[in-house]
Amino acid sequence: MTQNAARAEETSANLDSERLLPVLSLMWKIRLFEETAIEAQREGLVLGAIHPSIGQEAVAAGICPNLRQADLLLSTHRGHGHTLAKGADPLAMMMELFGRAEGTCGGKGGSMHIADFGVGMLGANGVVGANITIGVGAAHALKMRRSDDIAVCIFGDGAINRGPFLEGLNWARVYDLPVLFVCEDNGFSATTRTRTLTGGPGAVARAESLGLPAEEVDGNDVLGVDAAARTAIDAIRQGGGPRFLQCRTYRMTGHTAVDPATYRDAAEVEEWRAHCPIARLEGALRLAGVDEARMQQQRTEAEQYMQDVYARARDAEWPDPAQAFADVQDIGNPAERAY
Amino acid sequence: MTQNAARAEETSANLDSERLLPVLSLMWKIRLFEETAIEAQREGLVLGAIHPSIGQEAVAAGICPNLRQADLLLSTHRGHGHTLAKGADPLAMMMELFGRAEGTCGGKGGSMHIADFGVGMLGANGVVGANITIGVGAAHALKMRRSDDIAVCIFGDGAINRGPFLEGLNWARVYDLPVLFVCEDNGFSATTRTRTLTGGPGAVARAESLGLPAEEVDGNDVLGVDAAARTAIDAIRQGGGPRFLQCRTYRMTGHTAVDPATYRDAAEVEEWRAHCPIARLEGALRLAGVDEARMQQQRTEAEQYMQDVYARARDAEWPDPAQAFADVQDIGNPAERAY
Amino acid sequence: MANTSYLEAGHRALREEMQRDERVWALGEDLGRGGVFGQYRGLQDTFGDERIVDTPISEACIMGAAVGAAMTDTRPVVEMRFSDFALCAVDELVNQAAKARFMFGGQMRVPLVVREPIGIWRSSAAQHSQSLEAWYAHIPGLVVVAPSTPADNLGLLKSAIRCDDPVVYMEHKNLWGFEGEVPEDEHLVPLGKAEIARAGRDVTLVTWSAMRHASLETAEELAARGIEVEVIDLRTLWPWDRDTVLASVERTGRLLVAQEAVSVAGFGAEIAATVAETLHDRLEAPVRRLGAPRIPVAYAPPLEDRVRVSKDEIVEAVVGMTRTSPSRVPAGQ
Amino acid sequence: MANTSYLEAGHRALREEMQRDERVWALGEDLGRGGVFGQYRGLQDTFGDERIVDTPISEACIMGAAVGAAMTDTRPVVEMRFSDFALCAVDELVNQAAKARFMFGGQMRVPLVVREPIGIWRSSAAQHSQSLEAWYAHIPGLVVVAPSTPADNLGLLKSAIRCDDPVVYMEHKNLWGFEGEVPEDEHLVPLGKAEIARAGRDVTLVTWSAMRHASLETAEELAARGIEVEVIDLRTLWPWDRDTVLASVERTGRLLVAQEAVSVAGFGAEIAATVAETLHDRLEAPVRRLGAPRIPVAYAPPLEDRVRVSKDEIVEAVVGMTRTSPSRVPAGQ
Ligand SMILES: Cc1ncc(C[n+]2csc(CCOP(=O)(O)OP(=O)(O)O)c2C)c(N)n1
Ligand SMILES: Cc1ncc(C[n+]2csc(CCOP(=O)(O)OP(=O)(O)O)c2C)c(N)n1
Ligand SMILES: [Mg+2]
Ligand SMILES: [Mg+2]
Repeated sequence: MTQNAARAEETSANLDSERLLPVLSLMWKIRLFEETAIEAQREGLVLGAIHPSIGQEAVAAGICPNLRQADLLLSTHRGHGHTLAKGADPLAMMMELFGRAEGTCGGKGGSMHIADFGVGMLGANGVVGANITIGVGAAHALKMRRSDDIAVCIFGDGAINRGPFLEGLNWARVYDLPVLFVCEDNGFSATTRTRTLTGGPGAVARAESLGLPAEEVDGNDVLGVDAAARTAIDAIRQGGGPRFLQCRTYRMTGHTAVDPATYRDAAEVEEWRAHCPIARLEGALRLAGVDEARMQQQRTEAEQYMQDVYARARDAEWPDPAQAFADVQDIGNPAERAY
Repeated sequence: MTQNAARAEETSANLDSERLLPVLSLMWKIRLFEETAIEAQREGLVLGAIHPSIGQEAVAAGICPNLRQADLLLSTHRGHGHTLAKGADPLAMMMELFGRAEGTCGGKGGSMHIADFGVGMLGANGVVGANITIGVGAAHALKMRRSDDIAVCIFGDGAINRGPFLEGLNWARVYDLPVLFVCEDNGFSATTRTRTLTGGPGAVARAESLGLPAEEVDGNDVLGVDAAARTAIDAIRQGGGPRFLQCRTYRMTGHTAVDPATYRDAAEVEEWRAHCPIARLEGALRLAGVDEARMQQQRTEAEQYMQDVYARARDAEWPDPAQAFADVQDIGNPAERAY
Repeated sequence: MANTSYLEAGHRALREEMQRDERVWALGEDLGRGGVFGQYRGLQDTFGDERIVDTPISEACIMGAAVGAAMTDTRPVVEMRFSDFALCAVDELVNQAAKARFMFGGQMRVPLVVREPIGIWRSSAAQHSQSLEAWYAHIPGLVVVAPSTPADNLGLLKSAIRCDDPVVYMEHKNLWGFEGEVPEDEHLVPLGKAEIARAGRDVTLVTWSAMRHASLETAEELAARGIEVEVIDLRTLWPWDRDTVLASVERTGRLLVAQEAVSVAGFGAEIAATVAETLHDRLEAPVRRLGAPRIPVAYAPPLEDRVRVSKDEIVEAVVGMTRTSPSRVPAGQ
Repeated sequence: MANTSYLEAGHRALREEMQRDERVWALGEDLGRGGVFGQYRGLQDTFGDERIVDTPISEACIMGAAVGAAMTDTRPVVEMRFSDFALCAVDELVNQAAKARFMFGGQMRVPLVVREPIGIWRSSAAQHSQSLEAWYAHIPGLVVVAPSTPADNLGLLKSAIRCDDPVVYMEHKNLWGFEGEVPEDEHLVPLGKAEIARAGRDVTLVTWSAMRHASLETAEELAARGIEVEVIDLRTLWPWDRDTVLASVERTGRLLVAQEAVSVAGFGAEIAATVAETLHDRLEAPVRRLGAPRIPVAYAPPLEDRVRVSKDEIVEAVVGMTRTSPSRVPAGQ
């Protein structure tokens, strides 16, 4: 923590604002994408459950800009931010939430199954922890072909109590795989506080016990996440084997967009609101002398963009029902309507 | 380790030979039971695979004599020793290996599924690691009814790479359950060295990362195992929550009785033979002034006993084929031959 | 009688059984908050957090611990949230719970209930919509129950909790809000007994879970056209009520199965095969199954709908079967 | 042609495919030592430990890693040792491998083969003897293969490795030492094509895996009694070769299925139901299934034997079916 704090200060002294304005822009993009989606869900346009990451944007925005497009990302049910940060098209994603033909997955997956292989995003996942072993396998393949691309696997604090956490991290260590594990620790496993369900000191200790260098950072401080991620990613890319990063953060919404989250009190939520990762980055940029108008511009542009995304997604075509029978399998794919 | 060594020495100074002669006897019982079973398998009397624990007897004999009959034990595919040490009848066990009607499980289970609920032995298991969560559940039930009985769950070093290890230990910590986990570390996961498959420092570090007090002992030193087990069991019984013990040992046979174990060299095996846990206990007893004849007697009695067991098991009845249809379930139990 | 929802009926069943027998307890994720659908609302206040246990996200351990606790003289009710997540705990259910009593020669039993909500529900997509009852019907040692009404959810869940065998109890997510009359007094429904939900002379329509309702509505429509469909709600899939089904088909001469699950290797195949084996000469039309095509459940409604058995299909099938000359065109696969 | 064992044929298939395509690799426990049955003997020497990978005892991760690696342009062959242990990895196979291509809108494929040895074998008891092919046949997205001869194990495993879909490849443990003629040249057997292992006019006997052999032997015995049985070895259960089966029953008018798996909700039900649905009017006797009773597999031979379908039962069933008036007595359950 002290190490992080020091690094963060150092970073803030010589802030590279040209590199960070796009990060701010990305955070607004995530925030506004999800606010738009929540609003659209109220209107009945988003069809299934969505798990917003509002308040957690610094994790996605701190990690993914350090990745190449060819690096591979595996995410969770709460994956919009990661996916956007990896470079997926917001319009295609919104269309996916709306179940439309031109959605990222042709309307077949919805929020919990967004993937965009074109930008190295290998999928959200509806099963907690399942992305860990899949991510490990992707890293295994990268290593087999001597690529210096890496895999990143992001999961929640709840996932550290599932077996695949142990099996996957152990595997990554045994084969020295190029993979960064990120525990996006928002303190909750759905509606229950994770600490009441978790033995021992937590994710970092567990990762270390499995032989992985592990670090905890303030997950609402995008500069800190960025710095830690960069260090880790460089080391992994140079063949240093798997690493682990825990980012402590908080989700400002309920578990799903319709969860009123009555299991936590307003004071706690307000306290975290004061640590809003976007406001914090803006504060740092302000200190570094960045013009208020340029910052405002990031937000405004993102707002306009998402309005456009919303409108276009709303008007997009539904998938052809015949598509229900496509892409099941090559051998033994069922013929439409015949069963 | 130093702590153990000190404790072992201290113990050896005032060896309670009256308590330890039965332990020696138990170790011979285990050794000879398994030698008899291996021989019987060569003759075709043991029907399925058996996984001998020859060389590992100090684990069973160090732990189980510290248990009450009402304490609960969960074991593995390599469970003969544990089961005998918990008090199961060797004759019934041998009959089970021979598939006979009066076997522990009526001939339905065989070596990998021996259980004797009458003495608190809740089952070997054919699935590596599966006994961990079941043991945790047994401990959960004990705690719910405010019993001061405890559960003990023994598994191999290979099992620490399965998810249930993490899920089970975490669970035990979260609910503060009365359970002792014992990793019987013989260095092999079937025919592969476990260290090549295991990231990080190993079982103790993993257990500690999950919040369990954990200790490693020399698993071929029954005095050390006994002392460590006693301390742990007392603490657990007094409500101290789960604990973890790793016992390093070595199996003198192959993975199964028919595995020639060509994957390790003779020198290594010989080195371990010099650490034979039975010979070591005899050495300690000898130093403490126990009569050679009384020691020899333990072996001779066990030999005679197992000869008798063998003969009676060989002549025992086969199960009635109709028993194949018994004890499947109450509701919807199939009628014989009708399907 | 009181009007109660399917969800409330399950809630009442658990509450009553926990009051009756203190060995009964429930474990699963977020139960303290009421469970993911509210099925456990308020129960932790009543019974404390030792009997309504909030668990880590550890499906394998939830199920495994329930097995161990069931062997140790308690009666756990396991909540798996979605039957899809129970796929993280199959060893514990199938290799352990189902086989322990047998493998250990009858020394003990494993009286646990695992609640595995099934079915298609509002764009839940492929990992939250499966109906895998056929899997568990195939496994010796397991009882499989799939209630369709509030009264049955009350009476069957109570019976399941009292049963000494491991029971896979599959509520349908789309029925939580479904309301119906429920007896106010103690109400038990025996496991293994089907209900003839509607009598009819022309076609026996065997169904279970949510499909009961579409089947009954369709039967009414068909009655208006002069075709009397007998609708049998199996309620329990293992053991299934062969006698009731066979007696019905013996009368009607026609069997149609309507299931929400994938038809290929679904439980409907067991029923259709059994009827064809047993009553071949009585059949006035070939047996017939309706079920989902062998495709995953998609998110977008136009695609999701392709998985559903529609009332139109039921009508078409029934009408087809009651025509004098049965169709001979082989279906594609 | 060379005489080769079933095990050697599988070994050769993997070796040839690994030579042909460097993206193919295998992972599982103890593969460096040759695998639990010796199926991988020597392969690590040839291909190195990066392509024949010894894994931790982590079935969930073995399967999950294979899914991730298959999405990342490699072609993993997963060894599960016993199909029973694959129950520790069901989420990875059923929720992930089978559904990924569909859920993600066809962006990629998951070309993996999971070898899951099945079947009853020498007192292996309840946790090492299961045949769960029906489960996977029920899951959209999966291909299911169950070879019965050395030539098929060569040709089908090669095809499975070349297939872009996830394939559940179920070898039978009791067949490892089974020998037969195998072509010395490149030999591929197409997935989804049954083999008419023996032609016959009186009864169509559909079978797969080890039951093929008992079926063929029984057919010879019956031939001596003047009954000609057509034995169809399905080889692939999904997609199963409906056309071949239906064409055969169309000729014989009688269907018997012989399977080693539990009959209740086994894959035989799918075949019997399909035939009954499709060819009702052509049937000269009711369809019939033989399979294991719904009990776990016990250890002691007298009990283990009760699970096996015996040749006597096949004879009895065939003779029963070929009598003029088919039996009408309902079977118990
Ligand atoms: C195996 C499994 N169990 C349960 C669930 C239901 N579930 C969905 S999200 C969630 C909470 C996950 O918590 P965490 O991993 O911390 O991620 P977060 O939601 O906080 O981002 C749960 C329990 C699931 N999807 N998969
Ligand atoms: C889940 C599972 N995977 C694989 C196996 C096959 N298997 C049986 S014993 C064994 C080795 C277990 O090693 P360890 O846990 O160290 O126990 P040991 O045999 O050394 O006593 C393996 C891999 C199994 N029984 N269960
Ligand atoms: Mg969380
Ligand atoms: Mg070992």
